[in-house]
Amino acid sequence: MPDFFVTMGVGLCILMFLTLVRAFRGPTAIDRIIGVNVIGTKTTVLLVIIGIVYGRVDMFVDISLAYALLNFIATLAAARYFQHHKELRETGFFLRKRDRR
Amino acid sequence: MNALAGTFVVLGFLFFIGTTLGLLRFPDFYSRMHASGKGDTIGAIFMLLGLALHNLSPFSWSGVFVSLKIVLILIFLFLANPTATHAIIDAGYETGVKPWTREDTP
Amino acid sequence: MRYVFTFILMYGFWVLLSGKFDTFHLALGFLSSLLVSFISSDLLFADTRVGGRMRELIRFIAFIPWILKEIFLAATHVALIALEPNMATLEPRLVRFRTRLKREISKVVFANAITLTPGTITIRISGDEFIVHALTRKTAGSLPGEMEERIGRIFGEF
Amino acid sequence: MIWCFDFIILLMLVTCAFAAIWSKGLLSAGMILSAYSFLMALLWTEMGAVDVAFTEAAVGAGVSTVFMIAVVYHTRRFIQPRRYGRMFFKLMGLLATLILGGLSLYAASDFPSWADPSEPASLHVAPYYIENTIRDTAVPNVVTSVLADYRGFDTMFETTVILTAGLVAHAVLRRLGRRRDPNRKTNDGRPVEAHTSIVVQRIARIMVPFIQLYALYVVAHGHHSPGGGFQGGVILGASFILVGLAYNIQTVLARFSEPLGVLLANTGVLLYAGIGVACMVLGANFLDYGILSRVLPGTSPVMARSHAMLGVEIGVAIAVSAIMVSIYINTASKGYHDQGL
Repeated sequence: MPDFFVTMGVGLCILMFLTLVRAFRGPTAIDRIIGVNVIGTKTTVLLVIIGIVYGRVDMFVDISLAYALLNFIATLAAARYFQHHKELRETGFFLRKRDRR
Repeated sequence: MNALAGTFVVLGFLFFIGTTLGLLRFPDFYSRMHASGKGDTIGAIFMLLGLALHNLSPFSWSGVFVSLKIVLILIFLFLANPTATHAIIDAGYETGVKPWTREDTP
Repeated sequence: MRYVFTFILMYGFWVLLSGKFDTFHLALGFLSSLLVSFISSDLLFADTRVGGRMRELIRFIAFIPWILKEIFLAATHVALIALEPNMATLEPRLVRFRTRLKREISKVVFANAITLTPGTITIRISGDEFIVHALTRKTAGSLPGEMEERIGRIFGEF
Repeated sequence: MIWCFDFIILLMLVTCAFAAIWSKGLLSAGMILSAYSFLMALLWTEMGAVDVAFTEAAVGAGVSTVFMIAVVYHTRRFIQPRRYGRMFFKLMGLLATLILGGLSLYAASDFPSWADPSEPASLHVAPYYIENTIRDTAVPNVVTSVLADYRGFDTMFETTVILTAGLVAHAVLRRLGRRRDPNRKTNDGRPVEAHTSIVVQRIARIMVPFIQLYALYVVAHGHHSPGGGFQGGVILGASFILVGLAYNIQTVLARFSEPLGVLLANTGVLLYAGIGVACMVLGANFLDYGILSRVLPGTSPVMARSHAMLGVEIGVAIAVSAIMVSIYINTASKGYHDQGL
């Protein structure tokens, strides 16, 4: 059974890497925020998996719970930044190339 | 019990794969939010349920408490994830991102 | 009244987290729950009439299996779209509609339920109007639908 | 099989670091650093450093990203290309990096190799701590007993450093006696305060009490599980930051006013030092908790050390949470304490 969980964990790591690709490529900063949010959820799960692999879930589950409670604070801050930003409309940063005038 | 836990974990993993593919392939950020908002929540729920079940299998009272904590993680993710999705998509709408529509493709 | 309810809720949460039943830790939990219910009980319960909430809570718990089933269908749906070779069924659109729900909590539950179920995400709530992003034509047609009815019944509106 | 974890996470970390440097937008760099912190926490857990991982989790997810975004909120988001001397500055940067990197590599060759059983630290100090913690202090978590008891002096000054950071942020950023027009508009004619959806507000209100209780749980159970004063304090501060993000800064100030914050930050450090002074008054060394059994009713010297550690942790938690909230309010509102992120 531990081998099964290690495989799952490594698989989740690979998925995280693919998600990071989205976070790096953008194209907009909002896409990066989505990427980071998804990575946060995957981290929460991965911490529990590592705990099971090491046989000390009671230690690791606390960290995971902290992530579950706090992960959306950063997302919320980023969203609030975008709720209100002066430069975006002026530069047309968010529009696709052919929509820019 | 172990087989059930394994099934749940694999199911969650499949949903995570769906999320990641959607995140990479969808054309605009609104539809990417669909992938991350739903696929991620359900993937995490299934995986954590599987892990909680697995943790019960040599039965002990401390194990029950750890499983309950995993269920708590699940509940908080269930509350927080759609809210985060909503906050991001609201912010994107506010900044004036135009949704991609079928007519746009040449 | 809401102090008492927050305290009970917080103490339950503490026992769940702690899992230790010696006097020292239970006393610490008592003090912590007292502190939290003193600082932020007005956050958890907006109005002071807490008693009538229990029935809503029970109905809400009964609602959870149904919503889980819907989320499962939704996630499968999105995953299948992501797996299609050229994503032919993908026809994103914005939908606006008015809701009949009045109370804030039921609007919030409705918005999160929309976000979690087939191909739709709540973008904005302004007053009664919901703006929703739908992923395909079929899902766009199904709003507000059965879910509004069910949530209205939970929170005693219809 | 475990090396797969190591390999992929390290690869992702390096990619993250490069991406953060390359990215032109400050906000994008901030978000990528947030992902970096997630990966770092995973790496710490995977190496078994659970307490460090917890700190990384609390700080990275709760406060540091919010601080970065709050700072970017008040600066220009994109890097302005420099007009002159670009090549020169780049070459100087390269030179400085090469020299520093070479020196660090040179210094690193003196370190014992990772997890070497014959290095001095694992021959003398670490075995003593591991063998004697339960006998000396009755605390199962060695990290807590090392931080709060054996090395209590270091931790006290670390708390003082945090207090100094908070005071400096306050001194540099706070603008006393000046007010901004509350009805002012941004360039495109919208009100300055961002609107927040009722969904976010309601869910934040449900989450905040649970986050606070969780923070207190982390402080109280530092003896048995990962966590302790610092992590709990950061999480407690993050709960107030969440209130600020869901509503506005006024709401936070109504609960956590500025004088209260300053008072609490100093009280925390004073509590820590006060326990040390109490030991001196009773005739032992500074921070030698065992003597406190004379004051605490019904405790042996061992249990007195355990309880005094809890007191110290509570002091750290009070100070850290007050400072985190104060830094957030100051950076988010540019020191005006009216509106902001």
